[in-house]
Amino acid sequence: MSWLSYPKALNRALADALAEDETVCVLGEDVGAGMAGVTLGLRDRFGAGRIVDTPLSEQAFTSMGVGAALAGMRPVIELQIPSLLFLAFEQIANQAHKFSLMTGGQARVPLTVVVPGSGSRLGWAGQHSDQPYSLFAHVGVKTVVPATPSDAYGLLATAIRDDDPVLLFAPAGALPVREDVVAPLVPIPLGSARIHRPGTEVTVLAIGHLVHEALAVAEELAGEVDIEVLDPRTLHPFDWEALGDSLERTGRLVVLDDANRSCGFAAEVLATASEEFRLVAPPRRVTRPDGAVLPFAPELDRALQPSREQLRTAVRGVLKGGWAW
Amino acid sequence: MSWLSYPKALNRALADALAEDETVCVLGEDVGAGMAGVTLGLRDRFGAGRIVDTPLSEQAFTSMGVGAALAGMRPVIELQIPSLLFLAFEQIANQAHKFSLMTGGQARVPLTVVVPGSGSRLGWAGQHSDQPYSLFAHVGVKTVVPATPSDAYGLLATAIRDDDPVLLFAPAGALPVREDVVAPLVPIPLGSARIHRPGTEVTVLAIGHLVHEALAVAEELAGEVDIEVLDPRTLHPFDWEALGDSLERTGRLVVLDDANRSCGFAAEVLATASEEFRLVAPPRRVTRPDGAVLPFAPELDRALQPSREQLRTAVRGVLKGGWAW
Amino acid sequence: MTQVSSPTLETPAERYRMMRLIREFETRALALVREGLIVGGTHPYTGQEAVAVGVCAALRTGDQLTSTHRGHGHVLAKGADPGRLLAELLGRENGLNHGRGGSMHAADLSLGILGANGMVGAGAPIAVGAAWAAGRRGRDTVVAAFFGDGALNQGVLLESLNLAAIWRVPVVFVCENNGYATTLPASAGVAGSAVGRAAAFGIPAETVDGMDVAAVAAAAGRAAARARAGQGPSFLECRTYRFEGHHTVERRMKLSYRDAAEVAAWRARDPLLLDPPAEAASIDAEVAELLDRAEEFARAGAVPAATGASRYLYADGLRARAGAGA
Amino acid sequence: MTQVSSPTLETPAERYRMMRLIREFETRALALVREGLIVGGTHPYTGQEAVAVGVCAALRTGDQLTSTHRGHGHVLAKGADPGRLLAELLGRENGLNHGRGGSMHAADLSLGILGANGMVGAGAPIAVGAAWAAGRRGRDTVVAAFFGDGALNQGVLLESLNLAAIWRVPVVFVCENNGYATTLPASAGVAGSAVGRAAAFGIPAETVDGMDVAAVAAAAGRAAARARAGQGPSFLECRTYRFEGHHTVERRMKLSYRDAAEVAAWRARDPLLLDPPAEAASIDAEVAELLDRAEEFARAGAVPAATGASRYLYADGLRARAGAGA
Ligand SMILES: Cc1ncc(C[n+]2csc(CCOP(=O)(O)OP(=O)(O)O)c2C)c(N)n1
Ligand SMILES: Cc1ncc(C[n+]2csc(CCOP(=O)(O)OP(=O)(O)O)c2C)c(N)n1
Ligand SMILES: [Mg+2]
Ligand SMILES: [Mg+2]
Repeated sequence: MSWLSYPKALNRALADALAEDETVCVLGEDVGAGMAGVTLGLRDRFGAGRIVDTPLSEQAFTSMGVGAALAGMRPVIELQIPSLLFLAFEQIANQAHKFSLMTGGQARVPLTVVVPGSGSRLGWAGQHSDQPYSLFAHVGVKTVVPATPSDAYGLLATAIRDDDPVLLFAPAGALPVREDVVAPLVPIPLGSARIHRPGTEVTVLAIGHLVHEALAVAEELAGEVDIEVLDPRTLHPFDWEALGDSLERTGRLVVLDDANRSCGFAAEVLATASEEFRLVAPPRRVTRPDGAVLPFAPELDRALQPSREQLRTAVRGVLKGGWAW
Repeated sequence: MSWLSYPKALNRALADALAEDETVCVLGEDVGAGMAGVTLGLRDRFGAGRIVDTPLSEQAFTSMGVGAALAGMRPVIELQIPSLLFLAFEQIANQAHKFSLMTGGQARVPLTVVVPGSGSRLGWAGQHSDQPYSLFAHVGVKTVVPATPSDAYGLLATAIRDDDPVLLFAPAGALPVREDVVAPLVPIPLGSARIHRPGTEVTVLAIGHLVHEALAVAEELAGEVDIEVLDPRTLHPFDWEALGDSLERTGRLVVLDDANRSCGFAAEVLATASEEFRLVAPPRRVTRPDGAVLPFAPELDRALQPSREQLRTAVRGVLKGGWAW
Repeated sequence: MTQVSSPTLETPAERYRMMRLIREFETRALALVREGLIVGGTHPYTGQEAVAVGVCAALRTGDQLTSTHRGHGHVLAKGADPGRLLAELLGRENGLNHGRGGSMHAADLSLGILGANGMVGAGAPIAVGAAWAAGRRGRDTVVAAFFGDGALNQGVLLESLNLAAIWRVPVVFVCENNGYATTLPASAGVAGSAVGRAAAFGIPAETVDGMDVAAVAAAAGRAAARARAGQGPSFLECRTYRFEGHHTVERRMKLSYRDAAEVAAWRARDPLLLDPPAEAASIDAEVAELLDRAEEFARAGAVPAATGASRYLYADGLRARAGAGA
Repeated sequence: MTQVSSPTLETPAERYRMMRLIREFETRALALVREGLIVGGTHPYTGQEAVAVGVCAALRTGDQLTSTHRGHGHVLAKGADPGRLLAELLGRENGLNHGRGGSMHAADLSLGILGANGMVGAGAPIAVGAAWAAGRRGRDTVVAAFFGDGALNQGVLLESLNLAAIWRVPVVFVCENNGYATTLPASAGVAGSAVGRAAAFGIPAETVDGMDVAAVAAAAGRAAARARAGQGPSFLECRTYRFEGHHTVERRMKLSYRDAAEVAAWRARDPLLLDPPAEAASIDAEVAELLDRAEEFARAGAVPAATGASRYLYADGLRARAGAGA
């Protein structure tokens, strides 16, 4: 194979699922035209009956997805921007997520929601730059944040086949990533982490596009410290075993997470690690600030996103640190 | 003064604010009749122009509150059940919360949202039993969870006077609490914790109605361990100083939190404590399970809520524990 | 999902019987609330029976419905077993949802009952989705979406009307206008009219006497026929009344939003008294006996074991982390 | 909030001038996008000028409006300083929002401009709330809520129509029907009609030629008068067209949702060509000069210091915890 872009990987996963299973369909705004890249060319191939352009009615068409799922389909919903999840929050968190338990196992809701560009896109400002995956991990919706094209393919493929609602965040920062794909693209199970770079001294757990930042810093500091870069790939269910194993080796933890700090996913990782795993020094996290709203001006927008400089400082901090008491 | 119930305390805070400031008004479903208790009698006293019964349009009337706030009022929105927050999530997280920053400080949004009964009410089942305060702490909305009638009065009084949106959760489990109020009821600043019971060996940080559970367990175990019960009262902003001081004394932490586990508020407390404070043993938290949906049957509903038994186990666990490495 | 047969509700006697069944069911449920056995109370359907029965008379096996917080009538009229519904209200393993849903989430997917719903208006887009899926798959399924007058002001419901209209989805929207959303009179909450709202989306809409089961059945029959003929959605406003309070808890509150004369006037139009069949007395007796057995079945149900509290959380069996360590 | 005077837009020349100002502003903004100085691009208002200007002609100082993602026209027509708006698009401290909002959140509260908004339909309930508040406080303020045809399908917008109607709130709902929501034709998205939808809520509604500023101003004048007379909301559907793509990024994409003939037909109805005043040439020159100065002002603005990235997050100055320790 050859160079695969991230949006193309999602596109291919969708196309393969549509080709394979006629109960798969796509609903969303401008999916016919493929504005977000993810559905490009699919209407021509599969028809407007399966690649459905919706009016701007996020609540209703998301719940339509639930109804269609109850009726035996596997709908994929595209929500153009992350804040559309706020509009459809009730439909995802309170309907889709809860149907299985509330019906005592009668209902399954194989609904996939794809956000093709979460987090900052410079210049999109306060309402279009959130990274809200932690909200859904809290609610308990299966939540996936692929960092690479092949993971994007594999996780979307699995998400569509999963019998529960799954939310896939494609971080805007990861969309430019291209990968020289040699092995065939295959489904990747939810809840399985990936070690991008083995290391012995510090575990850096990074989410989504920040995996690539972590790798860059790890290379940069290679002479100074041996960093393991761990990508959980799915936030819920989370691969706690992989984290535990990594910390068995390193004993030191830094989490790099583009979400707001308070109650963000990094908090969960630190909490569980401090409860359950071997830590020889206080862990650290690099996140957005509490309650962050990204300002428009690019300089300010960037200033609120986790940076390599902050990661370097955190890594050096955990290296020096130890339980002082 | 005399015995004050929790709903009556909220009712009094509202009445005092309405009497004092003519820009205060209340919008919500059945607030005229005072179905939830919080607004009982207010329409008779202040008129239907200020205590406004709304149609079932949570999105629109919440955002109306934003508009009215921009126009100089201090609206209080009552949302009957916690899941109505999911419907109005966009309006709270993406509009109300962001207006100040996005307008470069031109706009202030003094909006208060009150949920008069969050968490389990036995028999209300999956869609009416959530405890979603962590979501809003993550977003960065000022979030208040009073445990006692006088705190309910004082925090609601402050919330209404605050120039930012504030969300007040009255946990259903705290509504039956009555208090023999001797001192006059006064506003309580946001971001100030309260030590309900000083102690020297373990800090139990408990939220909302669980403060009372923590106090009961602390008394019960008094011969065995000296527990400090700390109530943060506001989750955002959080009184980190009070937590740090408490851990200086005890070095051991258990958090008792009715939210879902992953990315819940307890995770934030453990994360920050492990990063920044003195801990002589791994901390613990007692929460709902990951992704919890409360089943209808009372026995199952109770089984998913944090219990005294779990708290006792956790306290004994942190007492025994120590950093093993 | 194997489809279980829906009841036939073709004759006046069959309809009367189903209305009586719902009435009796609600009466017993009320007693069980008072007894403390139905925890959390219920939203009684008493008074509105003709709507559920008239609409379900137009539905066939394989058709589906979405219901509301006030759902017992819809669930029974589509054929759910009264014993299993009652067991559900008692939170028992032998309940429709194994005690996981209770009154507000009662469902029987094998009968096409996609669930009562705790959120006002939330069932409508689910109905649209199910009907759209059936249409796409070439089935002539009809889906009925029940909701109250209060739901007319929910954004998601209005969005759903639009989607159903543009895509000609085989849905029958059934607005049970009982005059109030809890304490708010429909006249104070709904600008314009229910049918005017639907008509604005190009949906054929009519108002029907919701106390008259034959009138409801006729209108629902026309709507269902349109849906099966590929002519898309229809909208029925059924004018009705709830004889009880909004929720059983209301019995313990002093509320004055409806006056006694109004309640009496509507009670005089009780759907069960409008046109009872000759054999009413024997039907009543048969229903009473059936509900005796149902109640026995429900009371005998096992309380679910606490260890299964998170069972069914994920359809694929994923087990969530517990809320506390060992 | 001290109120700054709104511009007068009474004479044809004043209206032409404002339309030219908006057109010129958008032309320069486009150039600045290409130059890479406006990061994130914009949603050009080009073609729709008559709507903003016609509606704002009916507004007075003290009146307010809520705008959309395509907001430059509304913001300018209500009197915002072009230099400060342009500076905002460049992300400068001297921008309307100190560079914190950009195109999609441009606001000037001193002029009653409650903000462009990134979420379709989200401005409408804010407008209703502001108008309701003004009404309660005995002011005869009118609030205009601008939105596109796409917003007609947003639940919150439909909910807002209902609230405005039942409470007779002094709002003018202005639907700018430019035929498309991004790539979706209004005909494929909107069942029924825009005005039919408003009328269903009992709101007086009319369709007006959105390329004719005089027609828009007349209709908006009637609507504002009704609002000031306590007669509640009105609804205008302004038929218009955007001459550019949905967003500047569209220039780099191959999209085929509109055909060239359609674009040409609408361009022929350019509001600036419809009925230009005799002094058009001198107005054009004056506007060009004004925008030269505006651009100078904007380009000279300081880039905000990164240390102030979280400034204004809370109105009371609460400082949020940083995203990384020291
Ligand atoms: C979206 C939403 N808002 C509010 C509530 C609380 N609530 C439950 S039932 C109800 C009234 C519903 O009125 P209506 O739709 O007319 O149905 P009815 O109760 O009359 O059958 C309210 C306010 C809710 N469950 N969901
Ligand atoms: C609620 C919501 N859904 C989707 C989007 C993404 N989006 C931005 S503008 C737009 C199209 C809006 O169409 P319309 O309302 O007709 O306004 P126009 O762009 O034509 O001016 C879309 C889909 C959004 N910002 N908000
Ligand atoms: Mg009703
Ligand atoms: Mg448009």
